[in-house]
Amino acid sequence: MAEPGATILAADGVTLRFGGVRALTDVSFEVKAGEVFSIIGPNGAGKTSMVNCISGRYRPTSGRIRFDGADITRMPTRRRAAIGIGRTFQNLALFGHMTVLDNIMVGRHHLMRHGFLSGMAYWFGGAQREEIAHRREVEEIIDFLEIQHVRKAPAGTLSYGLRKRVELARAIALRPKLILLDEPMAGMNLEEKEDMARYILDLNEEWGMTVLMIEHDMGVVMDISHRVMVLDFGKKIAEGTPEAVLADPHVRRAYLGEADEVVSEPEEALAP
Amino acid sequence: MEAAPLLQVNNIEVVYNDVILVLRGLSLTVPQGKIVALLGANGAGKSTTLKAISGLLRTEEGEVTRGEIRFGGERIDGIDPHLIVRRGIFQVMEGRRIIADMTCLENLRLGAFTRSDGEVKSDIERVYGYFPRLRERTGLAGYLSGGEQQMLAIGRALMARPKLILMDEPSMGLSPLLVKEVFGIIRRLNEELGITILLVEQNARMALSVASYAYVMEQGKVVLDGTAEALANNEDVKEFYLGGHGAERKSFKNLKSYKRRKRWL
Amino acid sequence: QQRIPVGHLMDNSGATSDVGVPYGQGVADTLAWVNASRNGIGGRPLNVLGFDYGYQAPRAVSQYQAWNRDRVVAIQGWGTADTEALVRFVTRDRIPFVSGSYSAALTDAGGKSGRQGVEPAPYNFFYGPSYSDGLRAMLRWAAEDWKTRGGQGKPKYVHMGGNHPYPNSPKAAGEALAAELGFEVLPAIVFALTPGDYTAQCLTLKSQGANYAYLGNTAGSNISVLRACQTAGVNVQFLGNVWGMDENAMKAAGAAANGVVFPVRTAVVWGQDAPGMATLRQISRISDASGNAYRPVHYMAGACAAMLMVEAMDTASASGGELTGERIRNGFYARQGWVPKGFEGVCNPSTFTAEDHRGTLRVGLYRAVVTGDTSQGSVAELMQSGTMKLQPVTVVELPRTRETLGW
Amino acid sequence: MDLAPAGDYRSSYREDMTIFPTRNSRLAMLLGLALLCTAPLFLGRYELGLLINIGTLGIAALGLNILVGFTGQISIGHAAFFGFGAFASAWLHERWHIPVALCIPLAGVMTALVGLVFGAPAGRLKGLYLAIATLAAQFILEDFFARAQWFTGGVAGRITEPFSLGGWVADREESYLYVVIAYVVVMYLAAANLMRTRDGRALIAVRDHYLSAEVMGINLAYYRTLSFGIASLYAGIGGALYAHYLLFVSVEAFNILFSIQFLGMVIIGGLGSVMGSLMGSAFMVILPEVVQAGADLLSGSAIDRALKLGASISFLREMAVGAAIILFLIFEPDGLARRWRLIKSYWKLYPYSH
Amino acid sequence: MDWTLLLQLTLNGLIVGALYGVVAMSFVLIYKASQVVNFAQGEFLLVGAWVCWWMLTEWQLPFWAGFLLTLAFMTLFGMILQVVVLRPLIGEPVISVIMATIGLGIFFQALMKWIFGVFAKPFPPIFSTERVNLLGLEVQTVYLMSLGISVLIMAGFAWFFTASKHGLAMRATAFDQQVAQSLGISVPKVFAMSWAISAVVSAVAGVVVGVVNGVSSALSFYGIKVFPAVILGGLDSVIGAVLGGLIVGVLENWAQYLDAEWLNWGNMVTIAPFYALIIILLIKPYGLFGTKNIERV
Ligand SMILES: Nc1ncnc2c1ncn2[C@@H]1O[C@H](COP(=O)(O)OP(=O)(O)OP(=O)(O)O)[C@@H](O)[C@H]1O
Ligand SMILES: Nc1ncnc2c1ncn2[C@@H]1O[C@H](COP(=O)(O)OP(=O)(O)OP(=O)(O)O)[C@@H](O)[C@H]1O
Ligand SMILES: [Mg+2]
Ligand SMILES: [Mg+2]
Repeated sequence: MAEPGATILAADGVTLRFGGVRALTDVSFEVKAGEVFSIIGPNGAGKTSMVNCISGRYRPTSGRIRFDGADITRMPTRRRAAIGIGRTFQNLALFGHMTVLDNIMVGRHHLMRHGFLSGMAYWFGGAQREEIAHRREVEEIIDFLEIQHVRKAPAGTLSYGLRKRVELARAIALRPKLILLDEPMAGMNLEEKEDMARYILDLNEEWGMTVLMIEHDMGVVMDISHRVMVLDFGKKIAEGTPEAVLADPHVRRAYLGEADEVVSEPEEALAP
Repeated sequence: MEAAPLLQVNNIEVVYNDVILVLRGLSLTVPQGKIVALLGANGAGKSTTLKAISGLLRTEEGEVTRGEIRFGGERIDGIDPHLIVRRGIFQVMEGRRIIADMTCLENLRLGAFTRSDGEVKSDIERVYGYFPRLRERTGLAGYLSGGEQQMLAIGRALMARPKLILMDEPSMGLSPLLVKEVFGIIRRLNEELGITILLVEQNARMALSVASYAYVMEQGKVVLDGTAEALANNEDVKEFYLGGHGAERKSFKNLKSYKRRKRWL
Repeated sequence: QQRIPVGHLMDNSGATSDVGVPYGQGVADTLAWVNASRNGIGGRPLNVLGFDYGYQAPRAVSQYQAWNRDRVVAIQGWGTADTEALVRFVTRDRIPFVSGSYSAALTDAGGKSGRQGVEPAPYNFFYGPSYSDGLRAMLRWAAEDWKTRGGQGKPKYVHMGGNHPYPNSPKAAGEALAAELGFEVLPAIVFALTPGDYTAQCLTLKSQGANYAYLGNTAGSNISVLRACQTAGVNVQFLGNVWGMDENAMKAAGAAANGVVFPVRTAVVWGQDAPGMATLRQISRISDASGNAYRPVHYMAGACAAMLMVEAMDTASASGGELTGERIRNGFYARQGWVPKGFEGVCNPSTFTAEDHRGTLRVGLYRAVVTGDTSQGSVAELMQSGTMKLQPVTVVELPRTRETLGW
Repeated sequence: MDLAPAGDYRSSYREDMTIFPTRNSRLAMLLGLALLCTAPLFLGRYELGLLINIGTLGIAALGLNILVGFTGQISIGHAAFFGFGAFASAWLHERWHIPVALCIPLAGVMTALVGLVFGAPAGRLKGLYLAIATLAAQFILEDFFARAQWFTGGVAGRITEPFSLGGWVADREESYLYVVIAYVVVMYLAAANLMRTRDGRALIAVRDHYLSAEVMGINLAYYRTLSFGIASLYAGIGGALYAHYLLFVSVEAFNILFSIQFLGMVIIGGLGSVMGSLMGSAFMVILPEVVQAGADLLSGSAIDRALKLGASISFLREMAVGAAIILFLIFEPDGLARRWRLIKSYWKLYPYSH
Repeated sequence: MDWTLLLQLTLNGLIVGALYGVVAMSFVLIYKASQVVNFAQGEFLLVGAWVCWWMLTEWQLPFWAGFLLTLAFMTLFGMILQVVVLRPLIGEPVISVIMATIGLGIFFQALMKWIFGVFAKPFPPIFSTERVNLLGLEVQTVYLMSLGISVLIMAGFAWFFTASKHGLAMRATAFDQQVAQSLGISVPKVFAMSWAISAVVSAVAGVVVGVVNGVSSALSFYGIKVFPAVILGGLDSVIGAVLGGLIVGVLENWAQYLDAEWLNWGNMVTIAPFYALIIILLIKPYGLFGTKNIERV
């Protein structure tokens, strides 16, 4: 594990093109170990694309991505779980027909060793012992995220907020060093956002995970992130502490609109 | 009110899969030419209410088991959704459900499916007027960003020339700028075209800023209603939906482990 | 009185059901008639256990095992693949098996031919010339025909049929004799056992310039070939397998069937007269009370095949004692030039010996003649009016040599 | 819904993860097995034969269910793999004189290898495209069977030898039944185990959401291919068992209709249900017999004469299969396994149910 | 090399391929509208051809009357199938729906054999000039007409999907039924319509083939041939279906040529399309013209 404060993730001139569309243009940034790093920006700015590049869903057209000292630009997606990158999705991507428990157990996949042959001979090859050991870990995560009551429910039947939480649990189960959260609070009410914010902070502070988060709720972004990067039309337009970024006129124009509600009084917005 | 309201929902009950009771005696009224907001926690039944009105409930094994829904004085509960569209109610569904493997233009043309007049072309132009960037996106709609998709979904609704648009969380997942833009457009639609809108939102602040009247739902019932202004000044609404304001705004960073969860119920 | 269990394997639904249905009907009617007219064998009625196996050998094998459990004493069989698969079982279980397959490989009763892949088949019998012998007869006729027609150079011969034990059965024997008789043997053409579009095959046939083509399949798919070849303008003399042509097929193929030469196993066809026809008409009434049905050649052959088994059982039962498979088999050897009683002039004489199960080497060739539109009217009407005719061509007597046994 | 009794008194993870979650279900299973083992005492050969068929087909159907129900990859060529197992076992014995008892698992392995070869494109193909590729595999394999004289005996097929183990020859239903039961038990337990371990979960994850499965570190191509391998292993063993029961194998049996029947078994039993596979195959084996029995009952009656039931019994059987599939899909889309669970929970709550 | 044979086989391939194309199109129609892979497409040909045969021979109707009645019957037939069998399955997994169509296929295949027997039956002669000579190849006039009909149907389909409102509605329904309903589209109507059209178009092909080759259960094999065709073309592309059909038709005939000239294996003509299918899928997993699923996370 990288020292706190050392660079854990570094994007270097990442460019991503889809035919004519330039989703990302020459984006460079660094994330330090132990940080909560947020990416904000207008819709279609390329935030999800950036996360997809890091998690391996997309391959950058050019540029490089380094993680924990190694170049992962061309590393297959599935190997990134093992080196410590976990993520959640903007639109829920749970295994709908599996129970919550199994969903989270899938997160342990790369940490488990038993294959199908020894799995079929469950009692004899040690597969059972391994299952139980991992089950213990998973139950811890379940306790942490307070989803005990739905442990055996199929993930597809849960309410939106719970599903988001299960997705987070599954990502945590990977034991990632870096966790990528794509709009973890979209569609949540205030109360759920508060819960989610607490989990993210705990993950960061107590579990020591580095967090890279995309979020549109400026309140959340301001409050919990250490540093913020702003993308617009695939280009990085600002980076720095939340306060500094929000003060940037370019950001205010491109992303927040002229008047900034987060800072100013809400009454004016309520005027009919 | 003087004139009969455009939409009237009287004491409806909605049941999913014959067992899950979601709405328990919900009533609300949407007057002609106004924007009415419907607020509420996750799972309160806001989307369900909209689907009950538009008839889409049935595609999800849901059913209105009690009460009635009247549109322009006529009962519409129990009518097939495609017929309800023809009567002038159009729902913009949660999560920008555009047809991903069609172009923007085709999506817009589909919006006019129920129409057979010759003004489809000029209406498309009008939509482009509201959302200039849709004109530039000539590829498949599936590759649009979230905000663009939301614009397309609203544009598609306009194509049907509805009397009432039901909007389900139009701001979900949009950047602050776009949220403003979308709400600006909602207001313009209402002012310029006189379209009545029933708006479901998590972003209470924005919703109350455009609506003239609002309802707050909890667990399938209306627990609070009033003019937008009145609600915006209600202490409970402030605490639970607006998150306090100004200096009192709680920071997400310093959340107390104990929170007041009790509501009106 | 306990009934005698007898198995009857039919194809009423599979690839060969076009001819399987009339043949199976003939067998079934005859056995029913034996029960009805003389109360079965030695006073014990037959319990005929019919099974439609859809021309799938594995299903036949599985059904055979069921019958074996039911202790059947004899079986009326059908296809080549299944009969060849069952040979070992019936030999082991000593159950006489009267097959609808005339594969020459099944005639080597003593297993003395020493041919590769030919197993002794002491319990297998069939009525009529083997496929190979039928083809040999047609080739001999074709060689003559080529001369009388004044053909120039070597006539070209081609074998056509599905890749299946049944069409394959006489392939090597036919090609060998054709070469011997001075034919040029062309590469075989494959077409499936089911009806279909065989234009491509016909175009190939045409470009090969074949003069004589053997159709190894059953009527249904042969019709498709005949029609496609007519359309493609192929000019070739078709030689049909014994199952390859009949009255139904002539109606279905129309003018395309005109001129096909094929072996017929009975001495007469329906509508002609012979002493035995009265019996056959009685049998026909079992499944057709009106007595108006036209019975194609396969029905009549089925009756003859069934009667061989019945008379062999008669013999076994007449000598007293239990009706075992072994004794029934011996019943097949009891007669020379064997024509079942009451079927004179219909069934051709057969002779079986413990070494040689080629019942006959006498092959009667007929020509299908179609002179008009066959789409209107029933087969009976068409035969009556002469729009369709079965015209005797010649009778070929093949020598009973050891070399051709089992081949 | 759940098999567990109302109160949850399991106290360790180990107990929470058993295949048979209640003592009663375990007892019932053992009792059922004991009953099967004594079946030759009270059932005739015909019925035993049906049981054997249910067992052999049930093993193969389970393989297909792992492929379709768990991994979500539709295969319309399962019968070809079943056939490959049958031929492989016959060939191993005839060509290499390996004892039949050994040939059966070896044939399973050989089929698994072939399955891996055909499954390799599965890493790239999705959904219907894959389904149709398996349809092609069905035809190509059938063609291979008809052509590969050395391996299959060509179109004429091959005679196989009965199962024997140290002098004990299982050439009758009474004895062969035990061979089949042993295989069914082992293969079903193995599948149930597989599904509660790492690779089993990975298979389902690939089905439910392959993009996020990949992010979880799951190798999509590997698991897509692996599920073909496992399915073929089951098919191969089922086929080999079939070959040594029927004592004859021929290409004709392994046609597309048979493949479809396997799919029918899986659907009727319940997609993604281990025990359902066995129920589905039982249904598919027994249904035609019932139709036949029905036609036999009617034989000679006026209905029989009017509809020519006797001569068209094959068509009726086929129609029954088609209709059964459709009716099941409409009225019992989750399969027999679910119906069975409902019945069980009904009795568990008796007399308080409903 | 035997050039005339090759040429004739190619021509024959195009003629047959056009028919495959028509059947493939009607298959794609259902797929596009309802995402249902119809394994009973071949049985549509079968039922259509038998019904027409019945009207012409048993009722002794003139051809055009029998033909029109057949089309009317098939419209009903398609709609009823959709309403009775497929509508209850809306929302079930793909495999269930596939199985339902397979079940339908088995059922009707057997039913037709039961009613009409296993023998191929000829149509009464319909046209006076039954053949013309084309490049030395005798071609049935019905085949040429079918070629014409095919082209017409193809053009109709192309227009329907890209320009007409109902075509768009069909595509929308295929993508998301709930959304389609929210747009005012009657999903049940769209489905019934697609099945009806598909049944009718297939029946036309069935009658054409029946007139040429006679009616028999072999017609249902067109339903299987459709798969290589649509895979070559891409499951959801109308143009792809047409091209796929033509390619399969020609390919078969070339395979026959290869076989006759050199290989002498015998059945390349039936198996070749499936080899082609596998090879194409290995190179292009979505066929030649199929649209790739949009996968955004
Ligand atoms: N697979 C793809 N193919 C083509 N274009 C794509 C693809 N994925 C993304 N894009 C394009 O790339 C741009 C950036 O998309 P991206 O999803 O990264 O935006 P985003 O910043 O996450 O927006 P949002 O906040 O709405 O989620 C968009 O214009 C989008 O249309
Ligand atoms: N198709 C369905 N079947 C069963 N239950 C459903 C269905 N759709 C919604 N529900 C349940 O109905 C309740 C209300 O759901 P609804 O979607 O109307 O809430 P909402 O107020 O729109 O919430 P959100 O803010 O999350 O969109 C929830 O508890 C949900 O679980
Ligand atoms: Mg995004
Ligand atoms: Mg909602």
